[in-house]
Amino acid sequence: MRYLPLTDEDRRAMLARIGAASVDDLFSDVPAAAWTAPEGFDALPPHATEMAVERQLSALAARNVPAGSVPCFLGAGAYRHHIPASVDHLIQRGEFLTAYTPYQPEVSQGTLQTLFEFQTQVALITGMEVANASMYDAATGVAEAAAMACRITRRKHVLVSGGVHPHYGAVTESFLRYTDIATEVLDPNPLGIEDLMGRVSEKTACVIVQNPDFFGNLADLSALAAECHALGALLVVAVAEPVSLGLVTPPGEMGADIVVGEGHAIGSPLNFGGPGVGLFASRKKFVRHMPGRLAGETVDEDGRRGWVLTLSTREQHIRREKATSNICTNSGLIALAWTIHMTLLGEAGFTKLARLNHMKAVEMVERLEQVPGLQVMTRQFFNEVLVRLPGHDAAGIVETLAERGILAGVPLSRFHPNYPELADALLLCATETTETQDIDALANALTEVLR
Amino acid sequence: MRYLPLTDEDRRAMLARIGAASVDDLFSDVPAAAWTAPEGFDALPPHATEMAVERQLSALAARNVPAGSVPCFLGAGAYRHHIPASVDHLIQRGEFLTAYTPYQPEVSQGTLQTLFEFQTQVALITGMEVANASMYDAATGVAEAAAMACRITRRKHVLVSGGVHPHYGAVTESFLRYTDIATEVLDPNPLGIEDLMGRVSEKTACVIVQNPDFFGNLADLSALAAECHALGALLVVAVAEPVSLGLVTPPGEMGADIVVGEGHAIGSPLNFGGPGVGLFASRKKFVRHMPGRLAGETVDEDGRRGWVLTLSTREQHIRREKATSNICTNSGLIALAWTIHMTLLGEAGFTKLARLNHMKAVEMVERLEQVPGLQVMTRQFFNEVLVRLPGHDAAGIVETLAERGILAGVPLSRFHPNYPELADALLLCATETTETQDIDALANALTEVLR
Amino acid sequence: IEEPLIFEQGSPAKCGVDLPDPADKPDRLGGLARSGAIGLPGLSEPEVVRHYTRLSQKNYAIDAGFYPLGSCTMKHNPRLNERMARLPGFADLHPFQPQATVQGALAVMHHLSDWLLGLTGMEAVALSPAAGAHGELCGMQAVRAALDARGEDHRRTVLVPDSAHGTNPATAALCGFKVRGIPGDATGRVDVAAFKAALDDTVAGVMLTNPNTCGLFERDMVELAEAVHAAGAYFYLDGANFNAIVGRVKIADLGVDAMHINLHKTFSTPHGGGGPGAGPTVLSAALAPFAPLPHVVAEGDGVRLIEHIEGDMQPFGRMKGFHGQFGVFVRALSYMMSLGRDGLRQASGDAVLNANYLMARLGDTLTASFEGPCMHEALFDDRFLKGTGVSTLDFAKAMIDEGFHPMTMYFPLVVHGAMLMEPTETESRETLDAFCDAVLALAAKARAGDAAFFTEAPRHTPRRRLDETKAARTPVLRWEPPAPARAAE
Amino acid sequence: IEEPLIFEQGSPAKCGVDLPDPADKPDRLGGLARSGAIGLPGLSEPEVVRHYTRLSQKNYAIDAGFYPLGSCTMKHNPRLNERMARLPGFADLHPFQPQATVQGALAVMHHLSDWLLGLTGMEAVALSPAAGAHGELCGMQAVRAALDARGEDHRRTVLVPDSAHGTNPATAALCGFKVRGIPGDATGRVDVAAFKAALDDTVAGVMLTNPNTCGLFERDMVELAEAVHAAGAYFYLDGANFNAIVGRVKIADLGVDAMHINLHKTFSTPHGGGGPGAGPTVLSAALAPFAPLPHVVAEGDGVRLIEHIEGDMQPFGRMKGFHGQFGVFVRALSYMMSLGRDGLRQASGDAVLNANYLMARLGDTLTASFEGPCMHEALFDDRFLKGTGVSTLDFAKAMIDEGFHPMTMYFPLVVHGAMLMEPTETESRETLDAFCDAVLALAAKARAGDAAFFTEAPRHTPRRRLDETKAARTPVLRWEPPAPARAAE
Repeated sequence: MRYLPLTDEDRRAMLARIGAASVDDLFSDVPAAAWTAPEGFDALPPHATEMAVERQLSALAARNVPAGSVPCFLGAGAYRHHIPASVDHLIQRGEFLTAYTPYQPEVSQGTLQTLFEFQTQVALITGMEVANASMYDAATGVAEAAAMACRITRRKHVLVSGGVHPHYGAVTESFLRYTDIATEVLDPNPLGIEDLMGRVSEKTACVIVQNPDFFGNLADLSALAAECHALGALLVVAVAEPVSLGLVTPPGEMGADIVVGEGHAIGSPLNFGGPGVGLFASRKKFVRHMPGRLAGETVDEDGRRGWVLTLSTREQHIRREKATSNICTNSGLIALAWTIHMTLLGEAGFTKLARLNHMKAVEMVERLEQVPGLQVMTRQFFNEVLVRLPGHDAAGIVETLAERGILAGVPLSRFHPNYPELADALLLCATETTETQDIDALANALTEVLR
Repeated sequence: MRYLPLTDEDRRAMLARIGAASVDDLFSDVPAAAWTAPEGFDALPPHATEMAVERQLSALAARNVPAGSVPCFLGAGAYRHHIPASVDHLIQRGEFLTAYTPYQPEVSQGTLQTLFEFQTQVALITGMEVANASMYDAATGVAEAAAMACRITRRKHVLVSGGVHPHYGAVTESFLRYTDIATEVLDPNPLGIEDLMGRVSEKTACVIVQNPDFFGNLADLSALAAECHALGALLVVAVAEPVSLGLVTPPGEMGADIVVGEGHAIGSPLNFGGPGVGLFASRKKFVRHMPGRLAGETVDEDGRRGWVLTLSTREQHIRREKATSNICTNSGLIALAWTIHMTLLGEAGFTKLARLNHMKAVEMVERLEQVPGLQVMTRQFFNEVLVRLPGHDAAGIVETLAERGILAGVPLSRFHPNYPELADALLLCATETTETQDIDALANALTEVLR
Repeated sequence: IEEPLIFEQGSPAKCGVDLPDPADKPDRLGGLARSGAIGLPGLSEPEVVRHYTRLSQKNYAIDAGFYPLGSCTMKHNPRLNERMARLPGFADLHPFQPQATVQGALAVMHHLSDWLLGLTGMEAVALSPAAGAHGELCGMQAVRAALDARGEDHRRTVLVPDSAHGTNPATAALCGFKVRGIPGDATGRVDVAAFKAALDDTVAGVMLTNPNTCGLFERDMVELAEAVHAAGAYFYLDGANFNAIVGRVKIADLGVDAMHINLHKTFSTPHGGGGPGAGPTVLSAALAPFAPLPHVVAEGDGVRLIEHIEGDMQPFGRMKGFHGQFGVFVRALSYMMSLGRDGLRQASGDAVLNANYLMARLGDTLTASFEGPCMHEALFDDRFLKGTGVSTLDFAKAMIDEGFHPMTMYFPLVVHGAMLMEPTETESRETLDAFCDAVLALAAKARAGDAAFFTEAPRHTPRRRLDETKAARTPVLRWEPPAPARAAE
Repeated sequence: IEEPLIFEQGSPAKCGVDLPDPADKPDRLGGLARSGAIGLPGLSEPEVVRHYTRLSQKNYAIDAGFYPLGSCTMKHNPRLNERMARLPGFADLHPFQPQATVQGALAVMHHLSDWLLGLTGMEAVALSPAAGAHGELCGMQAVRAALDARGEDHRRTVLVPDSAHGTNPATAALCGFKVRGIPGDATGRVDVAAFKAALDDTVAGVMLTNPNTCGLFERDMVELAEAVHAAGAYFYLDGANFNAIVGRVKIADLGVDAMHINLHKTFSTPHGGGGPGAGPTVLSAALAPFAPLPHVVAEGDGVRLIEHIEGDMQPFGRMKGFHGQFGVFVRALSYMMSLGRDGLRQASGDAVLNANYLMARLGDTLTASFEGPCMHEALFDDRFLKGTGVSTLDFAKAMIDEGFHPMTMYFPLVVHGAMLMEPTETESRETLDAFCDAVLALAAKARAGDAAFFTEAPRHTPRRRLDETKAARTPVLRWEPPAPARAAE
């Protein structure tokens, strides 16, 4: 078998050195009761050639419709951007791909310096002072941010806006369910209108909002931040589309205390939604309450600048049940892809990419506003908007258009099946990969099916 | 522009340091007459984004039918094998991909050791004593072998069997056309029958044969080798399908003096026929007459084993018009892919792969022998055979089957349009990638169209 | 060769990506446009490629050498898996495409589930946890949900052996449990008497690692599980060391209620310098109803993704945005298909054989902490260094100069100066021998009194030992522009 | 870290590839089955990946640092080009598929032709030559064919400047020509008077490199070409240095009859440690009829590949199996499309600017061989090392220890101890400055009398200086099993 270097001769010689008669003898501590193949085991196939595996998996892949093979307007937390070929080339270098967490800094300076660059980039674009070396994704990052806010404020109430991605809300609720923290997730608010200010109190640990929100609305959060701070609460801002930070006022400038972002859209393909990378930034004074790894600058014995993982006394492998989080493995490679793509973009490219996305969305909206029977609901947006198709089931429309080779957005009913009033609502997104002809195809098809 | 690191500010500062007013000033030696854009220049497109180039080239690629997407029976010098994913991963490492010819051995030991491994592998499988570090491809390798044989024997007549790949013959003729060497290429001999022995004389520098020949026939070359040697001529053997050497008696054991092979089939995809890699091996005593680069073992100042390019006094950059060849750039990366694939295969894998190819071909032949109106002409073969479709134009049949999604071999008329007696002849090949269902599809379709 | 930070290179005028010019339409940002520069640097593509190539060259990795880091299962990462994960039909799928357009992807998830259930004999699997610790959380939240369903809110204690990974107590705490430690016995295993004595009706569950972190199989596991169940509690098995027993041990028959499986360890998806991984959690019939969303179920010819509560399912919630670590699933499935049931069994056998070979070759010189055959890891402590002035850390750093990644140091905590070595099955006997030769030579050197050789190691690395205290005392966690440049802003 | 040869590793029982078992049918080999073992080693996949990863780490490369190797145009290799060449619609095409099934591939060849003709203003292009020297052969064989067509068999001399690449005379010899050298003048260019004096009716053609190998533009090129044509001969331009003038100079108007274009230099397809490249040759109207087969021609909506003589074409033959270096064509086209006509012009400007910047910064310390602005290469000789005991070779080896690949040494032959530096346009000013700082520091060190520092260099490389004499005197060109093992066979 191609991955196993031992030969039968090796095995014999090694067993002799060990003084065991067989490999099975080495498993003598395993109770007889469990020393059998489980049911189902024999149904599993035996080893297969690389050629066969490639053929079978390629056949499965061929049963899917790649988003890039058709006009695609899906967003809702996962955004399709063009990734330069050098990103994937670099992350596949064995020295990055097949290394472990950089616990031995002398032979991990590559990964560590990259994480330090990542942290700086995340801090810069979010307008925050510090950032960690990544979380699993934004959803778990939001949950960790809520817990962190409770640690900082010593309060036990978390308020989640109805404009936060439903998955972020659900994961936060689940994550905190069995702690002594109460999580209140407000109803979805497609128009961006809800009375958060009126609900913050002196018991609130944090208010969690998203910008642009799940429905595409952009908001000025400054007043909310001031209100939170006046009441001793923290403002946590989630960013689902990191490209927006190239054009929109960053949360840090609006007064956010913790910013959580989903980073997959920069550097990584959609991958059916995972793995992603959680961006996690905060004010500097909160850093010892942060979950996750941190790379920090230091010097070596010869006085040369270098990097190490630091402040690990917050982490589970040191503090065990008193740790800030149980997170261990994170998203190193996706963070690396993010960093390389961000470095390729740089100041000029990142801001231009953001403007390009916005202008594509403006073009899409202008065209959709001409479709009879369709209402664009979102007034101020980055690259995604909510539309209504009064009298139509948005999910049905999406399926009809999929049969015609158009991936026509995400129906809200996928997240909120129990809100009949949202059944006609559809999220539509444009990015730099959206062509005018794609927009025309969408608008024409919608015009037809809405007739 | 993404590949150009200089900024306008850099350019200004650098021009100032140089003392030039503009970049154009640096071109002041260019005559005014040529200092204009050529016709056609303005019709060339301006720079394009990576996204746009990817889209345009992908659209062109989509206009082709990949051989692996349909049952494919094409050979005729280009063989489709499965390549392990690690081969392509490794050759894309920047340290291999973006290095130059290893002229500075202290910082090129990776490439040099690999070439030494390549030379050894080539020598072993051909049964020869030494091999060089690669030629462009087999066709140019055969031409160089002919010239080398003339240098060694100081004779001027080259005899090329009609069983040699028509491209090898044509390239050899072209290559030697303007030298004082006469090249005689015999007529195609689909049944492997021709009187080479009777044509060798004391004026013959070399006889060039192929095994298996272009029509798939396997031959024992020992008697021919003896005859050549008796008359002071050399025997040059071409191998178009290197996988055959895992199962068939190697040319070296049959008495070949020079062996030339096409290596692309191991390690590289088809690539529409190029780039390939010419394998080139000979008896040790002829090494100073060899064309191309050689890596050799030596020691460094500290006595440690290392490798260098050697015997370069044969080469053009030292000997100029007296060089053994004008070859400079060769096929380093394709040779690397070959070496890695061969190393993955090893003794066990290489011989098994060869047997697997042969058995697939036997299966194909057994099935084709049942197709009415089809005659299998080749009696002893490795993985390719010639069939006849009496009364039919093979090229037309192939086009018909292509429309049905089967790449049904190569019609001989593609090479020999002026031999009407070959119009019904078709070359068919099977490899380890050929499935029983592919063979069934071919046989069924042929049965239908030959009805 | 020194490599500056990207912030110390280039100029904001440079860009490594060409983009078309945006249309010049009025924006719809509602006045929320960013003002001022972000402060990102600008580099051309050649500079970026070179920068990250050079940084990569400062890393050690499996591709480059032996990486016997205990508890981390650093095995070969086949490139086939990378190629498969990059097929456009997998990599370029949006998570919210209509399900009819992603049937192949849902089939991948379903096949993966079948493999994990077939290999463990368990009842159900939750695919969505993102990593091992996340899988632990899944399992323990399922325990909590089951207890809540039973109305047993007095059960709030979780027993965790002292040798456990730190993630175990941290996870238990996240589920609102109190952690009670269980000591080990002289054989390196859980003290059965102490364990049983701790079982009362306040106990919600037990988190055990098996093979444990001392590299030993908890041979009383079935007895322990029976006691746990008899006490009305649940048995969580930390599957971090599943690589030692995959294809050989029926997890269900050990009495397990939940176990996470690190796809990035046992099933060889690359660690990537710290992730991503995936930690699917298999569940017993008792816990299966509480599995988090989403689920995948075969229906007719296809597979359906269930994202909301249906029928009588009682999920404790959702653990992850979208549908889990799909890209990792593809890689793991590709690996499982390649090795097959027979290959996985061979792999665990070879992993254990390799560890015992290290134990046999090193055990006479280094001090093995416990007796008997080990599983896939060999544990030593620092008694052999006593009086040499060389610490476990020093010894590890000296190994780096010999061309090897060190073993895990100072873990598990239950032995002094621990050295935990996990060779995995993808290392050859030649590599193991070269490693043992080097370690034995170092041990001889240490005992010969050459302490300075160790305390000054490593010497041949891009950096020598780094000052971790300084890093923690005055944390510098991001680049800041130098003061004069800031003033000029 | 030492890395043994594959033949010194593994065992024949190991295999890095799994294959299905062949059917067990009677063979049809006619008794020609191989007997006995081949002698190949056996390694598992993990061992192979590690072996070649470690070997790669012993190489210097553009991705890792500055590579100012004169005459080699070591520029950035965009990974986009690699990705495009690997699209199954390009990589997985058999050369003899019916043409209807490869229209996209033939369109690639046709687009590439359009680019090369558009950039040179020439009449026709032969795509099939495999490399620069092969392209030279193409051009000179076309010259020979044209002469033969004219019946001028007395023209058998080719003029080649003394500064030419060795491939030029070697190529001329292959075409049955005698080579006559032409000296250079004091400005580093061809001596016009000597050149004209050599032109008589035995001259078949001239092979000139422009920009020449001294890094200078042959400013009298048009005059020379007119003289060549007046003498009834043909003008071959060696296009190795096309990168200096692409997008700026109309090759046709220089009076050129044939020029090869190294796609792997000017158009950035990677060198791969020694190839593959591609050397398409553009031809004037006078030589176009003699272009070798195959040709690609647009017909209707499609493109047709012509593999045999049609109509009045008079090809001198065929240069290459199949249809040329298609994989290289895709990469070059991807690069041309990316830079576009404006980008290519910018690139040649930047390449020349960078070279002149090196000249400006180094010219006061190192000895520039000739005056005036250079093109894309800066040529120095070893006068500045006179009396220091340091040779050009020593100086080059010391550069390696500074982290840079050396420049080209001892070429061109027309100056003493030549150092030819070609920075290319893809290097930043920061890199050039770092390089110049290092070179100037080395020059100061050499003149300060520290010769040993140079003669002992390099020190920090996988190997120190290698014994090339030993390698050539007693050539060891392949691994042989050690004697005892052989006896045991």
